[in-house]
Amino acid sequence: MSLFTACRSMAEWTAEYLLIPIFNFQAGLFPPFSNPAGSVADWLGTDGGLDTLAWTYAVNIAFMVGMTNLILVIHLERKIAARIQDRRGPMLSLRSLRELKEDLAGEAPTWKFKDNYSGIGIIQNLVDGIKAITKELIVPTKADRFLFTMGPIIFISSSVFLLVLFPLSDRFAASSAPAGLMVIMAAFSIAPIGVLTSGWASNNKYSMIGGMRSAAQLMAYEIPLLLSMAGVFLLAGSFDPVTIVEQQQEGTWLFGLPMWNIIPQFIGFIVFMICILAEVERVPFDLPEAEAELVEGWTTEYSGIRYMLFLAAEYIRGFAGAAVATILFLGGWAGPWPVPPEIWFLIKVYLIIIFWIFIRWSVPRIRTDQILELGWKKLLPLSLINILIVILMVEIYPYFSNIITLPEVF
Amino acid sequence: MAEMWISMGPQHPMTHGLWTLKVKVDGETIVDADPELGYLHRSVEKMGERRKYFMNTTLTDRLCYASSTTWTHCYTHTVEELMEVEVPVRAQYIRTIMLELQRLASHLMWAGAYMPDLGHITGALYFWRDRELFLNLLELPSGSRLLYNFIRIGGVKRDLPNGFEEKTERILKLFEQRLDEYSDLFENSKIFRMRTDDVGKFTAEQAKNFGITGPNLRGCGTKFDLRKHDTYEIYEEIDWDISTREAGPGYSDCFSRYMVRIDEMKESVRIIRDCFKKMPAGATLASRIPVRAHGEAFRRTEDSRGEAMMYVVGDGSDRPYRWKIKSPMFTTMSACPHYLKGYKLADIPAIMGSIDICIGETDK
Amino acid sequence: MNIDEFMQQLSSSKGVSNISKIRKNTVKLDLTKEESLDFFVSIKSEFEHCSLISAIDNQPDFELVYHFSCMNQSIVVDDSNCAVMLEAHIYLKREAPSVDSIANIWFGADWHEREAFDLMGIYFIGHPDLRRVLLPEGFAGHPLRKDYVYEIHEEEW
Amino acid sequence: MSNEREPGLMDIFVNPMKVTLKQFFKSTFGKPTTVMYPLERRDPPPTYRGMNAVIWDLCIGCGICGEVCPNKCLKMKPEDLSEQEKDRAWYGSHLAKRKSKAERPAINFGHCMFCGFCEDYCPTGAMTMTDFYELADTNREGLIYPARSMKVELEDLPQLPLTNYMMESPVLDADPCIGCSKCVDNCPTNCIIMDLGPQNKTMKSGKTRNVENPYFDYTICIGCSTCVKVCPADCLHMEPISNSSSSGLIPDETSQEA
Repeated sequence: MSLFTACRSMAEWTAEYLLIPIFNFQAGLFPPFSNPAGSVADWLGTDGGLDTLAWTYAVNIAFMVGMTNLILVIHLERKIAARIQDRRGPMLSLRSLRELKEDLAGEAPTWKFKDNYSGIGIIQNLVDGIKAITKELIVPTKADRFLFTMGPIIFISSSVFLLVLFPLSDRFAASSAPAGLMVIMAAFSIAPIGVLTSGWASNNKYSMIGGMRSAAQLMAYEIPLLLSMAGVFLLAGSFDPVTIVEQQQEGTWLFGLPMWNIIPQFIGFIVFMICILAEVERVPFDLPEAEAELVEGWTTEYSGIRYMLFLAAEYIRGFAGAAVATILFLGGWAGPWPVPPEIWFLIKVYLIIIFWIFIRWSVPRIRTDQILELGWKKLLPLSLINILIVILMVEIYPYFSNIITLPEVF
Repeated sequence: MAEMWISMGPQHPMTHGLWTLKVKVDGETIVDADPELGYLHRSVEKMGERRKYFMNTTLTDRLCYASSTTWTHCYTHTVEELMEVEVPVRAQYIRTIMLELQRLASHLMWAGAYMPDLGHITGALYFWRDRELFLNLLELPSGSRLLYNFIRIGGVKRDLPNGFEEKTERILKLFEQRLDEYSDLFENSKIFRMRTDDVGKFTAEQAKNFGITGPNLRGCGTKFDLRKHDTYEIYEEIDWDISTREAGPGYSDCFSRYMVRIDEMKESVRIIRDCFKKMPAGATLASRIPVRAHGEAFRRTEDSRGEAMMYVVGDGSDRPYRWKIKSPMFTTMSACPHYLKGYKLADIPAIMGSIDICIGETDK
Repeated sequence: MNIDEFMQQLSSSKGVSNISKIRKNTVKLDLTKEESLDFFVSIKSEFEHCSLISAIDNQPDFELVYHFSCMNQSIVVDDSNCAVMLEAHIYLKREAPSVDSIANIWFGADWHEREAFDLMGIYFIGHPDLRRVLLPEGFAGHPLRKDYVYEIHEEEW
Repeated sequence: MSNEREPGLMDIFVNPMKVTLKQFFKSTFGKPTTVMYPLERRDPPPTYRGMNAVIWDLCIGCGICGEVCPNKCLKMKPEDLSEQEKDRAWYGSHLAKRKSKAERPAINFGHCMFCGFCEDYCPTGAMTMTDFYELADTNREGLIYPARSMKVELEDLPQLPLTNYMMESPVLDADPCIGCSKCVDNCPTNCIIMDLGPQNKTMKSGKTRNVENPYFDYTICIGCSTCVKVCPADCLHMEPISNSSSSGLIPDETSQEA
């Protein structure tokens, strides 16, 4: 039972027992509105109405999963970074907050925690979120108000959109488009437009340079990224994540281990990992917001929840990037039986994210000209070599030649 | 993008203090630069004219919060020359130990501040963690963690406490071990080398003309260190070498300046060990310390950032008539348009960080 | 060249008087304002580093003290590797104190001269960019002069 | 000297990651370096320069601490001493007896920079610095500590000799002295006595008489220069102690002459 069918049956149930009676009741109660309310009730009875309702549920569930993951990713980043740097990281827990409240309520407020104070500090993310929401949204006087507001909307909506596009398993997917990965990559490349927009609209030189760098980086890395994915598409003969994952289970190599794409297409994997790091703008490729020279890059002028959502969206993009890497090269949700496939998928995604976190806190940032040089002069040829290797493999091994077909889209 | 002026500072992550660097960029390439100072000007020289000679050590402590002992030493050294005070030998040894510990702390402070400039936050915390070790050491005799006020006119405030040598040796061992460990994280790291190699070059000839001194000059391969060439305290009795390194024939880049400082830290460890070996017993404060002085005195010492110079004129009262401070960073920063031109915008933090700016001493 | 030979050589220069050795490696001399630029050009080859320019308000007149250091060991003190310094004093009149700029000879003197102009009000003729360096533009007066009037703010408590 | 090498392929991120991974495991399964501040505190060394504490029984109210304070954040404030406090005062608290009000230091910690000069230059060792450093307050007035709030009492007082750390002592220019004995009244250590001077002096009224001149006991003079400040005739000035031993108590010949 896939996620969508579950949502569909849930939609049927809620429509029949909850929504249609409510709308009918409304239609009876307020005669002037009887027509619209009644027609909504009628529409919910149809197939199209139920599908729409089911989609709403599916998207919401995917969004919830994504957002929960987001908090986990941010927390992992904070804790691992802290441990790498010989710190403790956030330690705030609900209990310590309560004790603090008790302390503050007393006559003479003391900031001394109780001795048994401890916590893993995941609440720190919520606290930061609350803080960001309560802050003032500042728009610079000479900024382009419309574009200044549109920038975050483009960036954040395109990033959140990513969450519904990739499946957690073959049965847990909000959407199952035949060109799924193409849509994901398209959604990925919307965000730099938002970056450019907000960078330009901020009327700040740092923001503008940040936006420009983002655009240049997109240009340099989008092409090798897609070329490195092309090898996978050639092998699977499809853009559909489910097909790609299934294809990776077919072959075996040493000790009967599945022949995931990372084995035959190791060059492609390396190129993809570098490019996706640049795509989601993490260290060492976080040039658009290089804080040493550009203060905060294109987010310099943003405040409050807008800034927070920018940060959150970057983590969502990081999560989505890791998910794409898992689907393409690491066998997706495939894994030994006792663990459900969704968990396998998340384990792999989190391993990649932890790897990225380690890279982020181990290396400095690369310079603009070097990043462009790397993209155009090294990664582009490498990704072409990867395609060449795939084609040669297909020619040499009969196993591969059986399955190579052109994707359905063409 | 057309050419435009970007004003970096006074509040900017690159500045390490309060100053403004106006850069003219063509796209990402720097065409021109104009440094501006004065945001942290406290008029230390004028303040010093109102205070007695011995009180000014609190001002010199605050010239550079990263290396306060070296500045205080430079001042007391000059005033001792003015007042013709003989410093006891043991006090000289203690001073040398404190100076070298301070140099270590200052270089670690610089290294820690340099890493975020390159986007490497972990490096900052590693180096600052090690700096804490030396701050703990400096705290033991002086009683303060940052502004020690330990070196006094005529000697030092008090003798080293019991067990100081063992504690120092333990920390030095740990520090050497960690410094070896870091070599993979920093100087051998490919991306670190990409950011620092062939960036911010100047030749030794240029450096001397610009007035650049200290580790930045030694980064050009010039063997010039005031601890050897205009020796003071007991540096000539100690066994150590001047650490130099050059990126190419006679010029330096960010990486060679980084390596010179790393090597200098290792030399400082050597000096401290040798000092403990040779330290005699005795008094730590001169028996005769005048409060009034007449005449003029000029001394220069090797600060952690270059040549610190002080020129004190006394008119017979208990306050200096004129007190002139020369900060090595003052002239080094004045030349920054020369070694910034032609590099990328992202190189500004890498270059300005590598020369080890301290605005406190520059703005006085 | 030994430092004593150097001192002898100096004594033949124009505008130089009162040559003395104040430390084993420091030569002190007085210069006249008019001959200063020629003298500084002539010592550039030995003293490639302009260390410090300090201005002193001697009430009523001003005194400029130049410190140069020799880094290339062209002048030595006996057989040690001690670096030689030159200390040159120039005395200026109180009214419109001015002297030739040496910023074109030593770049390192650039900001020292700006600082002396800023805090002591000494004009350097021929300086490429004589602005205030530490104090803001439009600041009135030169605070390191002894006749500068300032308020002492003391908080009552 | 340093173990640098030309970076290779492994040095892009594998070798740096080895270092961070090692540290990660070290601080995950061990104890991180950071201190959880309100719970754990590092012990300051015994020499630590924290908030000041004044041993009132040793304090003689000489005001040297205010004199040497570079920030002038320390002022002598008149305090009423109780009988018990007067009894316990080891140095007899000369000022307290004469003026019925003794002066004790009060500190504005908003201006204090903890340089420790007040502790070092205190001639009796009454001024000490504790290892207490949590002085933050919500308003500026809260940082002004009155003299009594810094009072500490010790069970057994250290019997230290009076030490002249100022390296100067007063010298009389006998001629203008008018014999008013203000210096005697204000001397915190009682080191001045008035006696007949060496020469006669012509008064305004035309009479000539031998006025009393102050004589200093330099073994207990602390060089606070209070006498110089209160002298109405400007007949005293401070001169450095030329031949001082470590305690700095023996004045030179010329000083004794006065």
